[in-house]
Amino acid sequence: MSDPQNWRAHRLVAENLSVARGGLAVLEGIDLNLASGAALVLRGVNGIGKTSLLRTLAGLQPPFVGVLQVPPEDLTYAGHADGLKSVLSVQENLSFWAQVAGQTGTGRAMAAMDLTTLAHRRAADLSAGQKRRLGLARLLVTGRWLWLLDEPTVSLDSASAALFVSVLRAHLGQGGSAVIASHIDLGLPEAEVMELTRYRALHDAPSRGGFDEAFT
Amino acid sequence: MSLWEYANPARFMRLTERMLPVLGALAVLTVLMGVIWGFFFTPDDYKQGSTAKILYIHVPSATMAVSAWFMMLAGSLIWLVRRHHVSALAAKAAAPVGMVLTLIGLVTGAIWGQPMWGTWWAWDPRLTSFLILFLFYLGYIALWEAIEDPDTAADLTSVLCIVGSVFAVLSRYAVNFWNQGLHQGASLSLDEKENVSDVFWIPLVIAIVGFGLMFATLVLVRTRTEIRLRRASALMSRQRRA
Amino acid sequence: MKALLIRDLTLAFRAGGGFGLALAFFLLVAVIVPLGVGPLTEILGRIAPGILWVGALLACLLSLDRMFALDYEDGSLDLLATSPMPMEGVVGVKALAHWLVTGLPLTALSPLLGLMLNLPGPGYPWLILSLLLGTPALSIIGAFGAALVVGVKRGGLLLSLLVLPLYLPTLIFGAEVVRRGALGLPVQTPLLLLAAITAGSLGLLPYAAAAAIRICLR
Amino acid sequence: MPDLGKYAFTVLSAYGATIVLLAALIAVTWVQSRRAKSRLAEIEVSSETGSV
Repeated sequence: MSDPQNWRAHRLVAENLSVARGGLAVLEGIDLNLASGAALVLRGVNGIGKTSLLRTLAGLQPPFVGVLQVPPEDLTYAGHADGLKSVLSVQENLSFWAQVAGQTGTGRAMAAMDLTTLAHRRAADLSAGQKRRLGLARLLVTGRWLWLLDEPTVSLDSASAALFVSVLRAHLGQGGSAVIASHIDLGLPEAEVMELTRYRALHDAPSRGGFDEAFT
Repeated sequence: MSLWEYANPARFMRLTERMLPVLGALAVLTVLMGVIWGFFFTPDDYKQGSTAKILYIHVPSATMAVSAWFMMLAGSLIWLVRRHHVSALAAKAAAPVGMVLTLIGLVTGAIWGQPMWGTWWAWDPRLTSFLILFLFYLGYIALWEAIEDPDTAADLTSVLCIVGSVFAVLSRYAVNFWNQGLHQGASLSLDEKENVSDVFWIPLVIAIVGFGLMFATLVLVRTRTEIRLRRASALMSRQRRA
Repeated sequence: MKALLIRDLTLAFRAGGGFGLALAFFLLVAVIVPLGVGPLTEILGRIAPGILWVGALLACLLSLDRMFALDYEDGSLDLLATSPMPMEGVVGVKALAHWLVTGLPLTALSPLLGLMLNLPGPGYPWLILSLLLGTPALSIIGAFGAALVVGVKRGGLLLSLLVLPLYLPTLIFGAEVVRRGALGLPVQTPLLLLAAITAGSLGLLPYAAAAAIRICLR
Repeated sequence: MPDLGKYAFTVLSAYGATIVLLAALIAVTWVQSRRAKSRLAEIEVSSETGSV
């Protein structure tokens, strides 16, 4: 179970990991070793496979090749969509995800992401930036060790982005970890940066199912 | 060398390349032999008159329509357990063939029943079951068509095929149950094979074997088509990335 | 699990949630059929069991495509899949929520529609019992169908094509219970078979549906 | 041609329907096979390095 007391022992390990999209490897030979309290920023042009890699780490898709070790049930994923229900209020959305994660209490998360004054507003009536902040507040209420974030600062203004980075830093300080796909510089100098271009799968990397061989 | 190595697409293509002409010729030969024998050289049935000649197309196509579904089930299971792409593609290839054979079974069954029932369609349990089987084929094919990613489509159609098989069997019994007492005796049972004598039986068996060979030929040709298309799209996505 | 059930029910009852649509549709079927068939009470009474069951089945079908598609579009399904909640449980809860907002109210409304269709007196308890036993199967089978088409855009029609054949055994036994009940015949056999289908579907289909969703999310 | 008696139309229409359906299936299978063959040939040529 997720108790920050145990986080110090957690580790995300990947060996020779390949990631596929549509049955074709897009990234290969990735080795990861993420300790407690560390953050990793994934860089690379659009379409290189950042999202596929994050979804693989999240366990949503199986590794194409390689071994992946993640502490079970101690991660949370934030994709492009925030998983919000527009007819539910900020408070209702947040407490739902807290309960799903087996946690209680949403006050701290709302305060951290500056949502307290919006608590009873319906998600439908939030601006894009406010929605994103709500989506990121969800990370806090789940109380998981590893955050897998796909472009977390999209549609955030610079003040909100800075707020998010401070929240992220607090998470790391507690022993939490994060893998973040991001175009822009987050202002998180302590994070290790991984340039994915180096791992781009070669043109003739094998695809699934043995359709690489000509038939005649 | 194990049987599973034929699950490699290139090896499968090479093997079937050699097999197909022989198989196709055998299929044409036996189908023609069974059907011509049945149509021209069997006497009329004492009860059903010349309509008994429909037997030689109805029974083989109905038999193969059901067998085709079982083949798809086997293909789906092999795909889910061993992830052999040829197996999934063979299941996909068999579906339209099975569907047309089901349709033939339905049409010939309805035509056969017409003189007995005085109507072109009666909710005879057997016909109804085949109508339901036809719906299952439709759904299976539609699901293949609807999903873009081929591996996802193979997975989902396999799950549908397994669950569908259970429900198809349930429907078969449900329909028998539902219909009991509605046509009591008045209906023509298409299942009076017990008193069929050798005169009818031998050409019928030949026709069934022929339809089986024809089914195998068509499925092989269609599987080869699917494999080619898969390789073509694999090459395409490689080109797009280069 | 409880949180998910409460959220789904809340969503169904809030504006735009679609609660009541299925009921209205069910009512509509009971109005349309006599208008098409003619007002002869004797004929209506004879076909009432079938109409009520077909109506309930179509009403269930109506709201199926929302079951997972909405959660898929807004990203909730990804988040649920990475949460500690097992996907089988998610499917089960979703089907339960669907049953609570369609199957159960349909069952409650059915005697009224039976009245309108002149269902013979002895049929009423069997109508309620058969719907109570059979509609959970409709919800869980529907959840399986909805799971298959989660990733398909505009999957509504495809969903009907996939789910309707799977509904047939339930329909046949359910309507048979009511028909026999209305005629005062013994209903034990179809009732037991209906219960068996429901129990089997509830026991096995959540696994198939969860597998389908995991495949769709890849 | 055997004497089909009063059921001639029934029997012949059953055979006719079967032949039409089977012919359609075989035709579709054949056309699809041809198309796949030429499509693949085209792509194989345009990606000379494609085959490993």
